[in-house]
Amino acid sequence: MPKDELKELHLVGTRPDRPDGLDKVTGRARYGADISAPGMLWAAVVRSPHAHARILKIDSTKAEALDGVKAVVTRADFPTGLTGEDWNLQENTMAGEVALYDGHAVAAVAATSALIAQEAARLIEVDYEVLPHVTDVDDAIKPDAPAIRPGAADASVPEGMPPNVVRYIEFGHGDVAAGFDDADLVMEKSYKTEATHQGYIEPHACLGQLGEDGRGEMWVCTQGHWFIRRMCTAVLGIEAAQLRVTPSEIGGGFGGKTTIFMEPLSLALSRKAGGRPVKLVMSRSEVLRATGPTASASMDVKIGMKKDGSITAGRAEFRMQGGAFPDAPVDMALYCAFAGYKMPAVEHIGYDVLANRPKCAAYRAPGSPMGAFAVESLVDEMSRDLGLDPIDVRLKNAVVEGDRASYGPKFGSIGLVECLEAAKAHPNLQAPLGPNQGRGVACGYWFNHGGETSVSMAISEDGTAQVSIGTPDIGGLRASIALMTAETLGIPYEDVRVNVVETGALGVNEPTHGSRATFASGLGAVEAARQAIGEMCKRAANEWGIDAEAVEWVDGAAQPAGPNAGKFPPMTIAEIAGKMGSTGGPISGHHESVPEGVGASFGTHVVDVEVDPETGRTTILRYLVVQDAGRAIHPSYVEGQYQGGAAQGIGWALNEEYVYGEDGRLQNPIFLDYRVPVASDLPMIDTVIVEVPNPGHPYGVRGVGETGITPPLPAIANAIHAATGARMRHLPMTPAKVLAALKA
Amino acid sequence: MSKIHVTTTVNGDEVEFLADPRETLLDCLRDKLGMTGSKEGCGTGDCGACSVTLDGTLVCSCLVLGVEADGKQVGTIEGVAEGGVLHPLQKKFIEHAALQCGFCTPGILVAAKALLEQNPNPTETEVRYWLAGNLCRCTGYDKIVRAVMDAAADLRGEAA
Amino acid sequence: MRYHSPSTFEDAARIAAAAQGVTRFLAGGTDVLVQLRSGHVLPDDLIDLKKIPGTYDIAQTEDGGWRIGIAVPGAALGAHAGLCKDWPGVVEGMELVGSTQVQGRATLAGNLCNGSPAADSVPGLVAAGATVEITGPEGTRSLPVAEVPVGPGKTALTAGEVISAIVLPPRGDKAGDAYLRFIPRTEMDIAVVGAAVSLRLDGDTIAEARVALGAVAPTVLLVAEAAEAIVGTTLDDSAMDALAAAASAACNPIDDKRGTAAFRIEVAGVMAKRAARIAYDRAKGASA
Amino acid sequence: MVAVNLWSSLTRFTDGARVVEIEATTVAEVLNGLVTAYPGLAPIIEGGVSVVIDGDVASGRHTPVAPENEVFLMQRLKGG
Repeated sequence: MPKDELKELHLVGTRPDRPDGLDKVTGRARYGADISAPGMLWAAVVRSPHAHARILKIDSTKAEALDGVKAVVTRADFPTGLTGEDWNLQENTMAGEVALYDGHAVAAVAATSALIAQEAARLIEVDYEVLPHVTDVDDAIKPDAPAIRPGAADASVPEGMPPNVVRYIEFGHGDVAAGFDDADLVMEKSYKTEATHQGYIEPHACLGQLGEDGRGEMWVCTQGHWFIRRMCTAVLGIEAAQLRVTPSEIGGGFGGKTTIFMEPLSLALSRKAGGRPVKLVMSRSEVLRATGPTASASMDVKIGMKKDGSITAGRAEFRMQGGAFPDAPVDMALYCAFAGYKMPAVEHIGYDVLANRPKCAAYRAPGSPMGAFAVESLVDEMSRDLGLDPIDVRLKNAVVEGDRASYGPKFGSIGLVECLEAAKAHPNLQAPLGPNQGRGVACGYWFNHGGETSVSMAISEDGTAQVSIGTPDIGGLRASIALMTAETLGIPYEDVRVNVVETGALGVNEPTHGSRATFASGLGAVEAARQAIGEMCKRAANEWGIDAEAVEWVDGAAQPAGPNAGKFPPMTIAEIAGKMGSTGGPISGHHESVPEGVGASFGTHVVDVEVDPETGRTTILRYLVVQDAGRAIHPSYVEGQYQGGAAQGIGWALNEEYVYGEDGRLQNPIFLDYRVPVASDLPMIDTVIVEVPNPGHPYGVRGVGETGITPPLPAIANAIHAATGARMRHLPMTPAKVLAALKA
Repeated sequence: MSKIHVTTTVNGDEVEFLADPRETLLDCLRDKLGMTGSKEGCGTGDCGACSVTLDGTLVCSCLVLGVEADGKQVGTIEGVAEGGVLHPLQKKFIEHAALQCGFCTPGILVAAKALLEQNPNPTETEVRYWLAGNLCRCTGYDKIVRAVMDAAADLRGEAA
Repeated sequence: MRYHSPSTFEDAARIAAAAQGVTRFLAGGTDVLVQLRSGHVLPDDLIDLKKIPGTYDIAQTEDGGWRIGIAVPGAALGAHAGLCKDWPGVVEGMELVGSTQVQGRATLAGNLCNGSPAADSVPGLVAAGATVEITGPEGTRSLPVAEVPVGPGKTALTAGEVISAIVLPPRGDKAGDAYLRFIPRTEMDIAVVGAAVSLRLDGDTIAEARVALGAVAPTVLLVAEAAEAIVGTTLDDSAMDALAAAASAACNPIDDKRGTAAFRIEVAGVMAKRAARIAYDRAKGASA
Repeated sequence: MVAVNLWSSLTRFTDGARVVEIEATTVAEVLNGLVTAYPGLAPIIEGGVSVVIDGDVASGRHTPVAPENEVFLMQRLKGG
């Protein structure tokens, strides 16, 4: 939208209290495990202790004999004949013939108390035939690796590839060989990243009820309850509309709560227990062992650069394992890897590889951090070799509107250059650095996503408004939706109540993922409000006896316009709403769409670190996030996304990783050993919100949720190099790895 | 398995429940008393979401047995606001957008309140180390630390 | 599971000695409850020691040392001015265990009895020459802390025996101690390497020293060679190098999820040097 | 005719062509036309793809396309 119109905004861009704040600071907000139902049972899950094992026999006799046990389910209680992703989901929910990873569910039990359910789970005896396993991506892609699921490869995989390659992709443009020939410096390096977990503090929890008539209810913490409904009903073979899913407040998701893991088990147990509701809450170790971490990656990158820093060609070959199912985000990683650069010639090759690990799920800009780690590290290395400033090299090659993206299409409006310029101008870049200290820079990218969206808005009798959205609020969404709705209607922020409603109350919505909720549900709320405004103008016109076209909406009131201007006093929303029953009935607005014009988001991070030369430990001294938000609806929560994304990226860079033993078991399934950053690990995280409005949204919004996790990985590696001269190419950059590199 | 009768005081109110000795104080608060404000994020004392005070000492309620609460004073998030009036920490958390998903928030508020009661003027470093056992995965801690410092200033009667 | 809350250590020992199945004592509970909830250890009898009078007390002994009750949590140690003045290294070791919340519960006795080679409070106690008082079916006995752990998860306590107090010797003049550990984060980790140094000066020269290392062998190590490296010196650079070399040489660590053996060996020397410097400064009067 | 840019590993199914001409006025016609012309693409397209028109991911099968549009076939985009 035009800049002068943005200046007229009263509410968008302000920082009011979030509407759910009071419930959340008083402990009243109800999350996944916080609800109970009359007659409720508690469930526990039996999980495979083996990375790969054939299930020979499951004997639940002893468990079923225990007082208080009401139902035991195994795969035999699920329908057969599923195919494609539905089959993958079912197989991951509960193992069939073979347990595919440490933690894979093999049976579940419901009982009258949690303690009885846990005891019963220990009494279920499972006979396994242990099979050879593989967990590392480079081992898994070897031709002689244990074949995890023969025949799982899709049509993209040419004949003759190793047995665990299930997807293959190759794309690019230009003459790569000529590009390398044309370069003054060509460098090729290999990089590796380990799997990490979203690490949301709320474990998965649900309360499911399913009668023999096929009707059911579910209360669940999720990023997307229609996804839960579709997946649960597919896995269980029941009709979608018969399952009503209500989202609880959600204690973090970051992509990990966009799919199902154990939710169908509560429904299957309920059905078997005569329809009694069943509560199922994961422990932290179950979350780490058996939900959806991100992929681990092994990557080769080659770049050609001229002496002036201009990039002539690039090549990336990425191998990723996303567990025992095809879904590693290798395609996304490749799309994002060179996205910030004008690439005259580029070649991408990707392998999606199976390994005996849990089925990966999305994690904040899935794939992008790994790709950026490799490419942004190498660009930094080459810039330094050529004696060039790393920000200037990025500016020299930065894509702008109309440029062809490395992955093919042309970019619309984007703000990469603006981010780089803002970073360059920030005072953090002038901060002096001492011994063993260094500064690193990197950029990151995420596409953003539209997705199925359905929003309803209704005007109340007193002129206040309620908005029904279907995207769960994880980080302040209701505040943003209320701001946009109130702005559009011209009423106070406090007069709008936004409700995240259950599946029975709206059309299908995709989850809060892909940085889409503020963009898509916000767009829907604005369109719904505009629809209601049209209706209110019509009602006013009828009262005044003039044409509806001759009425305009100004500051929350209908007023005559054009030739009728000034003929009648404005009619406020409260006046119109108060008479709605006698002027045509309820006034509401609806919006259904799959919005286009999402507006991609670039960001630039600058980090200063200090490395202890005797222990290899890295301390973050200063951190700056600059990112294009298009338009910040509630700037505090935009900053919050930036800071949270950076913190997760810092954890990924330094200490977080899935550690598997020789036995294929996860060695660190608790927060003591899966090391997410704690408060004392981090400094304040400085933010700059760049605003290059997105023409695809009525208020210029770009999603901001995901991009922020991407740059920290390479930025910190680059800073460690600047501080020590050691180039770290394998994440996480633990003290042991850094110290070894310093001694090398 | 015989259960044990426990009488304890939660946020000033005397309450009673029957506890299996294997059940934690967190289990008892949530499932027997319906006080679900305290959260379980890990069950191993590593995340702090279940923070409560026990006779005035900050503890993880997942690392206390329900039967150990007999005769003691328990303070939970539900008791931080008194008579419907928010504690300055609660107000500042909303004002500073110091929460996103809000799941860690009850534990952080209980922990921060315990800090300010013994140290009314903490430095940023002191706040960060005191709260190191309260994991937050959404915020990167920046706004949390600011909110705690600002609430401390408020409680000291200083302008922020 | 049967829950017992005896009112004397003798009763506690009697209950434990008579128990048939898995028995655990409950002091702070920060390890026992984790094991219980994860299903790793499912006790048949759980004996809560905190109702025994005196278990929360910190008392000066007649000879000027300290007797610490087995239920005293880390937070109470840190709040005790006299103890912090005498044995800051012991206190800081305990205060590194877990979070503020865990500090409200976790105890020296529990940290010791858990038997982890990485227990943060143990090297400080060993360097200090602390002893434990043990009550068992046969009466009470005393044992140096250094002799309590006999392997990962294993202690020298026999069936029915329970630690009934921790005893620190008198500190005396011109002495100081310190404990440092290495962890990848700043808090909330298990030590990858821990080093405690306790020393006494004669003028500027170190007259006595004890150096203990954690997480670098199956049990805590008291490294005589490391102490010898600094005794008779003013902690000059060559003494520091000799200390580091002796500390590293004493290590017998494993590779595990928390760190590699090579890293532990290297960093043990670094931590020992840094802890020695702090202990030395404290002995010269620097406040903790 | 609409020129559809494919990712290069799909050239196995298109006799080596990276850009293929399809008679189409909508996304659905693009996808159906691709399968008709190159049956080997059927499982790939059924598995889920994104059609990007002038830099924007098309919202659905009925989104119009014209010869002047730049059309790219990409793997299905999603997010966390």
